[in-house]
Amino acid sequence: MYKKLLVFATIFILAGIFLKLYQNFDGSKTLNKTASYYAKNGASEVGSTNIVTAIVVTYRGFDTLGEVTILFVAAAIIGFFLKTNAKGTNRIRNLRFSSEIMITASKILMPIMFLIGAYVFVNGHLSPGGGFQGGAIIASGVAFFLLANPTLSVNHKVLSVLESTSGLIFVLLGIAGLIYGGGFLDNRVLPLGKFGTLFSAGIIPLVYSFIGLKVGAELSNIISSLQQIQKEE
Amino acid sequence: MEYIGLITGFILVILGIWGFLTQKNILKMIIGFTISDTGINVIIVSISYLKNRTAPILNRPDLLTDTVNKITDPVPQALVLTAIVIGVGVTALMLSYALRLYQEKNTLDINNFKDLKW
Amino acid sequence: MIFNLLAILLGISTIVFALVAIYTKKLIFAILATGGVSLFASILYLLMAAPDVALTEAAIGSGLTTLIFLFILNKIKEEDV
Amino acid sequence: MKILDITGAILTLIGSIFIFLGALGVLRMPDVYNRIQTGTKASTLGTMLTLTGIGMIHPGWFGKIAILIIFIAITNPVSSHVLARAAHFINIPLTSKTVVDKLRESKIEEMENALKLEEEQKNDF
Repeated sequence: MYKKLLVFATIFILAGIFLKLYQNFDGSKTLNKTASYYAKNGASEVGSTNIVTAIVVTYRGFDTLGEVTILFVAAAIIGFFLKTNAKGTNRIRNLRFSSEIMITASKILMPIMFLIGAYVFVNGHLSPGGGFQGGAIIASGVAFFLLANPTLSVNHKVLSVLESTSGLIFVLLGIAGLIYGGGFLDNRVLPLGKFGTLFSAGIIPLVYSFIGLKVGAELSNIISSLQQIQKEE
Repeated sequence: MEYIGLITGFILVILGIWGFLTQKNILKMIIGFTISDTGINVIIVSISYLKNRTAPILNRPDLLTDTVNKITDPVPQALVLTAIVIGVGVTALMLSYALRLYQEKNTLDINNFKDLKW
Repeated sequence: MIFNLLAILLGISTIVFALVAIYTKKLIFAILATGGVSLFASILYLLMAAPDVALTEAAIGSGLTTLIFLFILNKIKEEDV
Repeated sequence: MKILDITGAILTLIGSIFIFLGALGVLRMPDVYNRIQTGTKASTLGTMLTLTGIGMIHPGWFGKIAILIIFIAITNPVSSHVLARAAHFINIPLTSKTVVDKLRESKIEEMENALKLEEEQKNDF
């Protein structure tokens, strides 16, 4: 009873705060100073068609580095917590065989899904999408293949090598920006190129591809740790 | 449009917090957390919306001149992009803790975990 | 006008799915309803001129999160809860 | 140009009629398996026709629409097949008008074969 009263009080205070916020909100009419700077100079300084990509990779590149690190730490802790007992005390569960149609379709569809993921993160500076979305699509391709073939498992060595190599190249590209450009992750290391084509915007396509590979490897790592525990009784 | 997004986001946040304060099952509490996460993202995106403007992608030549008055605010969208990706990592982490707790005590009821209570 | 109507419909269905997710007894319905909340929210993002966020929410929030929840649910027996 | 527009509109209309019939079938059919079957067959053809019609109205999008049609042709039948198979394995009942159930027969046959094999191995010892 006492606990329920406390919960009600919390919800009411929160609702009151939200009501006050809603009454004072009257829809902003113009961009603020930072956003108008990005809108005015994004095309000429960075050369990227998609302004959100310009902010994520170049103007706020340091945030992205921290975010990828958080994802890496989460994947490492999950792998540590769900570690399977390798001593053989756990029996292997008797899994149901998947049907022939499902296996064939997964063999056809997985390369296409990888291709779509690569398309999404290579074209991140031209269209909506980028490294995080492409990495998620690659990880769902891996998950689909593991669902269709429950007896297989992913090689963790390959994933960790891929993940750490792309992370290292990401940091090295940032340091190259520090030396040849104006600061960490400055994209004017390579020439800006013609606006609106694939090979433009300096190093943004390169950086986004490596972010995509890193995120895809981390999410596949999480999924394969979760799939590993399905097998034991 | 921005008012609709704002109201939806506020109600989602309140429902999520109500869910993880009242439910007894740990998985249901994690579901409540996920819902309030979505609600906060909806609020931030609806604040970035400006009337009669297009998305911040300059793929037409007429958008290159006087860009400031033609696109919506790109900064909150970049923030939300980051928040969603971190959200899935946090959710997976909480779920793996929940599975560990279940393997330890064979239950998911929050009332059975009193080890730190005094 | 038509977009405002569509946005109102999407908002109402998002809230209904959230209510189902919190109050249903079976865990599998709650998990699927959470995926539905993310899916409707992603269309709402698309209407509010944020295609980047919409793509991320549809790929990650609606796809991968539901998959991870289902992986965990497979290891938990329903009657123990 | 005009003819292409009209053809696209007619194709879109036929596609939406097929999708409506699929939805009606989901309401009318007696059990899970029949519902899955109507929902898949009608909506696959309906979606393909609608997409082709949109591609005729906007000829610039035709490449993307071709990729979408290939994806629907692969994924839609496979997913419904897996759904129906999973429903059969957790013993969801069939309707009383069912005449033949090949999957159950093959399952029973498999179990009998396994039993026979065990008996023979016992006799060997």
